[in-house]
Amino acid sequence: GDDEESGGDGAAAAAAETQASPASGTGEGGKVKIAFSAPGADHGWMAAITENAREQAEKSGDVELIAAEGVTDSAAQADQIETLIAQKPDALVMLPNEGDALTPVAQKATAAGIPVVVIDRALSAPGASRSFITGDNYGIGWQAGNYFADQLKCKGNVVEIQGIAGIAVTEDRSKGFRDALKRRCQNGIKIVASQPADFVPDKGLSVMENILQAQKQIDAVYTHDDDMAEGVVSAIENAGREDEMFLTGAGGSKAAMDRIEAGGLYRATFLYNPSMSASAITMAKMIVQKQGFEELAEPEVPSQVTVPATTVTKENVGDLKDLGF
Amino acid sequence: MSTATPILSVRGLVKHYPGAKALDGVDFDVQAGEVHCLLGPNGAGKSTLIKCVSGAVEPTSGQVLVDGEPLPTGTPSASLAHGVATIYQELDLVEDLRVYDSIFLGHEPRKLGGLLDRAQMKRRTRELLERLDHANIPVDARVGQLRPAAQQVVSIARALSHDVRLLIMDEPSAILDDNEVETLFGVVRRLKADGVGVVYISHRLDEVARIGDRVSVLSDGRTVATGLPADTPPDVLVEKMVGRKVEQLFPDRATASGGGADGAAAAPALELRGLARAPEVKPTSFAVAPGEVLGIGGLVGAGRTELLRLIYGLDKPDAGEVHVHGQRLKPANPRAAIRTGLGMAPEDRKSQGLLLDWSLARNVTLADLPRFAPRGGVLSINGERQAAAEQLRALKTVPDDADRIVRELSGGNQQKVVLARWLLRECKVLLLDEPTRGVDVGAKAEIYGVIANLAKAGLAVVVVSSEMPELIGLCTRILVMREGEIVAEVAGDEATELELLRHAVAPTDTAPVLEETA
Amino acid sequence: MSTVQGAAPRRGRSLPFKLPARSGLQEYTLVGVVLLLLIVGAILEPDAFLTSDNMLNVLRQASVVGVIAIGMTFVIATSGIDLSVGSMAAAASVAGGQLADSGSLMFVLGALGMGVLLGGINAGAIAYGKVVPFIATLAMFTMARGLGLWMSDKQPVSIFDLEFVRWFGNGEVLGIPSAAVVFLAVTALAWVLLNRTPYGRYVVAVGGNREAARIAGVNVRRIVFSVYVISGLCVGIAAILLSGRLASASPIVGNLYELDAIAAVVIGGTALAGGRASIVGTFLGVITFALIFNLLTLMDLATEIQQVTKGLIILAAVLIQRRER
Amino acid sequence: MSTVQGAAPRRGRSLPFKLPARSGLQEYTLVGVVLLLLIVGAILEPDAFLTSDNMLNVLRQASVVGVIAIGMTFVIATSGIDLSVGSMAAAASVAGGQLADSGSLMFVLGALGMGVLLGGINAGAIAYGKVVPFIATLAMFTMARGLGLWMSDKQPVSIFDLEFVRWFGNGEVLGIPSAAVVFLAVTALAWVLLNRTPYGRYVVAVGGNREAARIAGVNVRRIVFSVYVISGLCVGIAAILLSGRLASASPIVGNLYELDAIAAVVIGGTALAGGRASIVGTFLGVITFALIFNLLTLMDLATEIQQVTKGLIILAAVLIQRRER
Ligand SMILES: Nc1ncnc2c1ncn2[C@@H]1O[C@H](COP(=O)(O)OP(=O)(O)OP(=O)(O)O)[C@@H](O)[C@H]1O
Ligand SMILES: Nc1ncnc2c1ncn2[C@@H]1O[C@H](COP(=O)(O)OP(=O)(O)OP(=O)(O)O)[C@@H](O)[C@H]1O
Ligand SMILES: [Mg+2]
Ligand SMILES: [Mg+2]
Repeated sequence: GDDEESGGDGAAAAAAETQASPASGTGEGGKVKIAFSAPGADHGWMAAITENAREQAEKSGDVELIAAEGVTDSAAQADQIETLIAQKPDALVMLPNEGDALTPVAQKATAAGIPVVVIDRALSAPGASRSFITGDNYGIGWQAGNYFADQLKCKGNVVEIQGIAGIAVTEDRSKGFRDALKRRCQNGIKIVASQPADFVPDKGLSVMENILQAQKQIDAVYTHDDDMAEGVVSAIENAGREDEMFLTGAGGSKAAMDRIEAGGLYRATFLYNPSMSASAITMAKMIVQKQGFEELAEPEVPSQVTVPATTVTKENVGDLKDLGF
Repeated sequence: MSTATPILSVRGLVKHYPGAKALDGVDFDVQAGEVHCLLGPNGAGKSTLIKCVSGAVEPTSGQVLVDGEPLPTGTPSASLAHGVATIYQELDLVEDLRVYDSIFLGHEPRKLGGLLDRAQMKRRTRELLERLDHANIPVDARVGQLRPAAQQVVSIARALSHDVRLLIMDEPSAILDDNEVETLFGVVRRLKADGVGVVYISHRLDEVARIGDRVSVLSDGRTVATGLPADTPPDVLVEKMVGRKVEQLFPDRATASGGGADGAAAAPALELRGLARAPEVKPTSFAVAPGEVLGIGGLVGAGRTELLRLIYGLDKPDAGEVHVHGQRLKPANPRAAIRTGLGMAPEDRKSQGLLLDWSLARNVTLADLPRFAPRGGVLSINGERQAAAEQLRALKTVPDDADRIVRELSGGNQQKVVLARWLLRECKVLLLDEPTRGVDVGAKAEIYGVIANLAKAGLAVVVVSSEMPELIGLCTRILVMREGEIVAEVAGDEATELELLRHAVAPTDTAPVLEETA
Repeated sequence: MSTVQGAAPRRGRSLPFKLPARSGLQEYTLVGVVLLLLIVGAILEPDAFLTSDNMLNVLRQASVVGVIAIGMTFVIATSGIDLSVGSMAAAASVAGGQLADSGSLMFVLGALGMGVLLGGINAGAIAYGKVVPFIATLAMFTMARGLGLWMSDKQPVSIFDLEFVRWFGNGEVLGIPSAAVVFLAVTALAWVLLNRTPYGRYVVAVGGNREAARIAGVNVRRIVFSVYVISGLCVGIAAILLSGRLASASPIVGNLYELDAIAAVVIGGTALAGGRASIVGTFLGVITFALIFNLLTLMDLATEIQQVTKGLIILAAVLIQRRER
Repeated sequence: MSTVQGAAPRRGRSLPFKLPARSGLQEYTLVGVVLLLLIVGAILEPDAFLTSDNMLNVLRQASVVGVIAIGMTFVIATSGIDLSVGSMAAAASVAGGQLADSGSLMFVLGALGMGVLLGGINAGAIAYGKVVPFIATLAMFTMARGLGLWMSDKQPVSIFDLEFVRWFGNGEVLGIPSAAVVFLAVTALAWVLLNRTPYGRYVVAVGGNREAARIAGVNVRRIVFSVYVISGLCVGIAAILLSGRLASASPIVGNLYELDAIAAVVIGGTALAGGRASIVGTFLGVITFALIFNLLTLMDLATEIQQVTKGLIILAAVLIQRRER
């Protein structure tokens, strides 16, 4: 389930299941020792995730962050996290390369009495983590679908440029989009081409170049990622067909927001905000310190927080720009 | 003996290669207990013939019978199973394997569990090397580290490691010196006595009389003569081989243009001053005058190849200098050597001389490319081809089509390609390491002629050879090397094989060797 | 000698130019493969594939990996290999991006400079450090990637207003995409260098038989050194083309370029063992892969089907031109 | 005979012992490299690195790529190469996952079966189709990936309740991680096979000099065929270990495994040109890379710094064991 309340970390849907977190001994100087693991920052969004986590740790003063990054492979990340656990942190914050694949290590940590806060990608076993903060991939697709339905008045040819085939992010963003289009317009809008470009701009470029050859009339392009969209945009502009269609991204990078503000081809993007890693650090810290959010009734940190996939357009880009990464 | 069914009989054997008729209907018999010598000019088809017998190549048509029963063609394992063991002309060893592995490759003795019986492999390897008087070759050295000569011994041992009924030897003596050849012959005689049939290919006619029982001559893929007695006079054999008389094998002896056999008199073209590299070469000094042909003799491993490598700058000398026409060479820098007018035909044509997959033309011109790229550094391909073809024709290479791939040439003809490269590049000093290895009599005469002409034209030529007659016939002066040092200098016109041999082997060794050779 | 008289003409007639003929065969069969692809494509995608527009598009797409593959041909001819081309391309384009403010010229110099520099490091490690090419360039594979991310601070730099650089992306010369023109020019130059100059001959000689080349007076070290610099230079050029087409300098481009390039070189008949090299073959190899990719996208097959089909096509292609070892 | 006595010392001395010095040295210097890494690590990370816990951890982490690298050693010994190991691993684990409902045994059989099958296809294409290994396995590289995605319908399968399979991930034998035990066992077996059986000799002989092997009566084709099957089998085993670690069968695992494996083999002293193979070297190579990775993780460096450092360490490592080509 995804809710539309705007706003940051606080707003949350707290599911019932919560578990007592045995606050283990805190790190040196009474600091909370938090281990952090995310896949290699070889990509704008992922880079921001790590950055934000580090910054938040800095800001909060009483957090000692031991971070591990730089892997692009589930097994490697599992190895990393094991290495981290060996250093006996008070809490573990992780963005799993794959939810299922990283579940065992998460369980290992939990079993070792280390509360685990998971970012972005759900684990496959209940109770493997203490808390889960995520953006809303399905929501992105869903928002996009609705946006396209409105803009295109439910008819026209749409191209979808996907991320890496086979990972949950891609599948959800794709499914949400199709579901929304179906519900809003039945078959009014045709998805004439749907190809993966692995979240990288050069692949986005070549893939779009080819699609432009195949499709003589394209009304809109839905891309799964802002970085990748850069390449898609170039393909369209190089072909001089920017007036024929509009394009949307996902994530909410600065570059994308600038383009949206400037207006033209790049019409919208849907937040999938890397700020969630900062929130995750805070949540982990509070869990260790046995605190809860004041404004909320519950004395504890919720076990699930979903950051909404806010639609960013020319209208509201002004207010959201500082969220850009 | 001739009545018994022959161990090997070849019937109407034909082998066509794309663009080449290697064999054109060959008949050939080998009896048990005889050594059958197979002669023929380069490219006659000798190697191809024996490869067809050994299963290495699939004949186009024809039959190979062993003990009267037809042999499945093109399957080496089958031939080996029938007791046909072969020593190939081109070394056929895996350089990365150790000696004992190479010898038993394909028929390893096993312990239960199918594991290698390495103890037995090593033991039997030692025995085999013992038999060949080479107990000194370490059984667990990698073949690639052994010198060509030692490698040759290993392939011989390998052939003997099978229980052999028919032993085929393709120019085994090419890399060996008289000493080793004599040892080899000893082994062959013993096998003969045990009723083994032997096919012996060589370009050294003197060996026919020494080891052979009967002789067959192959030319241009056909048997021109078969079953001749071993005592057929050499010049008759030569005539059958090359289709003409070779009146004079050696040209008139070159003389240092400085006058007299004494090179030092003239300003030397090449001069060594205490050149040394332990342990192969002890400090060595000598001078070669323009127009002189200096021979360097000695036993295999005496250090001759190493000496040439040092002069040419392929290895770094410990001490000493090389001067060419008074100009000192940068040590250990072949390019400098070439620039100052040195040229070298290395001993091991396959690993050091040739790019086997290149055309003849490219191989010949490699050392002298800039000449063909005058304006704007763009190569004139045709210029290259013509220049190369010229040299190849001068050496009577078969084929002399400059666009053929070197790999497809016969052994001797490949040797000629190496020489052609340095003939093409006019140099002042030519270093030739075993220049006539595997070359037929006719072509030898050609090469000797060429060398003499070069000398006449004022070049200084240094010839390393294990063939004493060659040195004696060709050279103005002959230096003899032993264990890395020059132990004697003999004027070419006074030298005798016996004398050279006496210098070549350590004094203590003299007696037994003379017994052997006498 | 009768042998000669008898033989020479016969052989002369039956096989002129043995070596050219052989590696030629390679090239011809590849031409066959290309034609076959064109025919199949024309049947499967009648209106989109065999249009001059799309063909020029393919040529443009081929250009980036194409230029890299040309450089790779020299490396492989010496029996070397360069795994770092992909990450070097990213680093080079980022290096250019850093100088973007100072205009197109500086961008070009920056990209080329970085390419040559990194190539030079490979060259030094291999020619003088005696490190096996695979390992040396593998090290550069990760180093260059890190360098790119570090210089760019993980952010793509827009070079939208570098007209000259972008010209490589959207410009044309007599109707031919400028990127393609560059590719063709580089190919032609490389052909002359490899087949018509002593240098080229030495390159192949070093790959064919190092010791023999040395004895023939070739400066083996310098040759080995030079080919990795050439590869770096080509990467620099490719980086310019890529950035021009993307209108941005991004640190995350260039994934798997090494595989694409090597594959094109090998399928083109250059032996990985060295000693045989064909520029024309490489060119055709690049085109082959570009056509396969283009066709598969035009057909808009699902990723997994696409990947399987691609594999099958590659196999079919080489089986058509059966190669000994 | 006295001539020999006279000659004996001469010939004996004059043998230039380059080769064994080299390949032997190889292994020893690698031991040196490993020790050096241990020392450096112990200094940089006093309390986390040189603990028995962490060392076992490293061993476990090494096991997956390790087993693959062992198989790769056989392939490379024949002067071949197998680029498809990574995607084959994914396909194999997915294949097992499909049979997960029928229990651990079926999973194991499925994974091994798929590994052998795909390896067999490589083998057939190379040994009988005469396709160059690079291209054949490149085709499989993409085919196997597609196959994995297709079979899994792009969804990872959780194999949480396959106790036996998961044992490979979290089990122990006398305190040693079960995955590591498998790795060690495979290594030992491979060592015997390569160094103590005729088969092993044939493998090396085929790589060293195909023609020589053939005329010695070795069935070259069958040998070439066999090594790719062995590689496939090892991939199958690795896939089981991997799935056990991750408690799931995912179609997107195994990225860049081919590079890791080949690198380990090459740094271990097996020549890409074939003819020389060292299982011990490969083992040490795998450990070397695992240590580097582990150390970098412990040091908590940013991705880009990590990548640069990794490259530098690799270079340093091989420079320590300078290889003549
Ligand atoms: N693979 C091949 N392809 C084409 N032609 C070949 C091939 N191998 C040999 N030939 C040709 O077959 C002929 C016979 O070659 P072969 O090696 O049998 O001669 P040979 O009698 O052994 O000469 P030599 O005394 O120099 O060894 C030669 O003309 C050679 O060019
Ligand atoms: N190509 C080479 N590379 C390295 N060392 C060599 C080479 N050739 C010869 N040597 C070494 O030099 C030593 C002296 O042997 P060398 O070959 O020079 O004597 P030789 O009289 O030329 O014998 P041969 O006739 O077998 O060449 C040899 O034992 C060998 O170890
Ligand atoms: Mg021969
Ligand atoms: Mg010699």
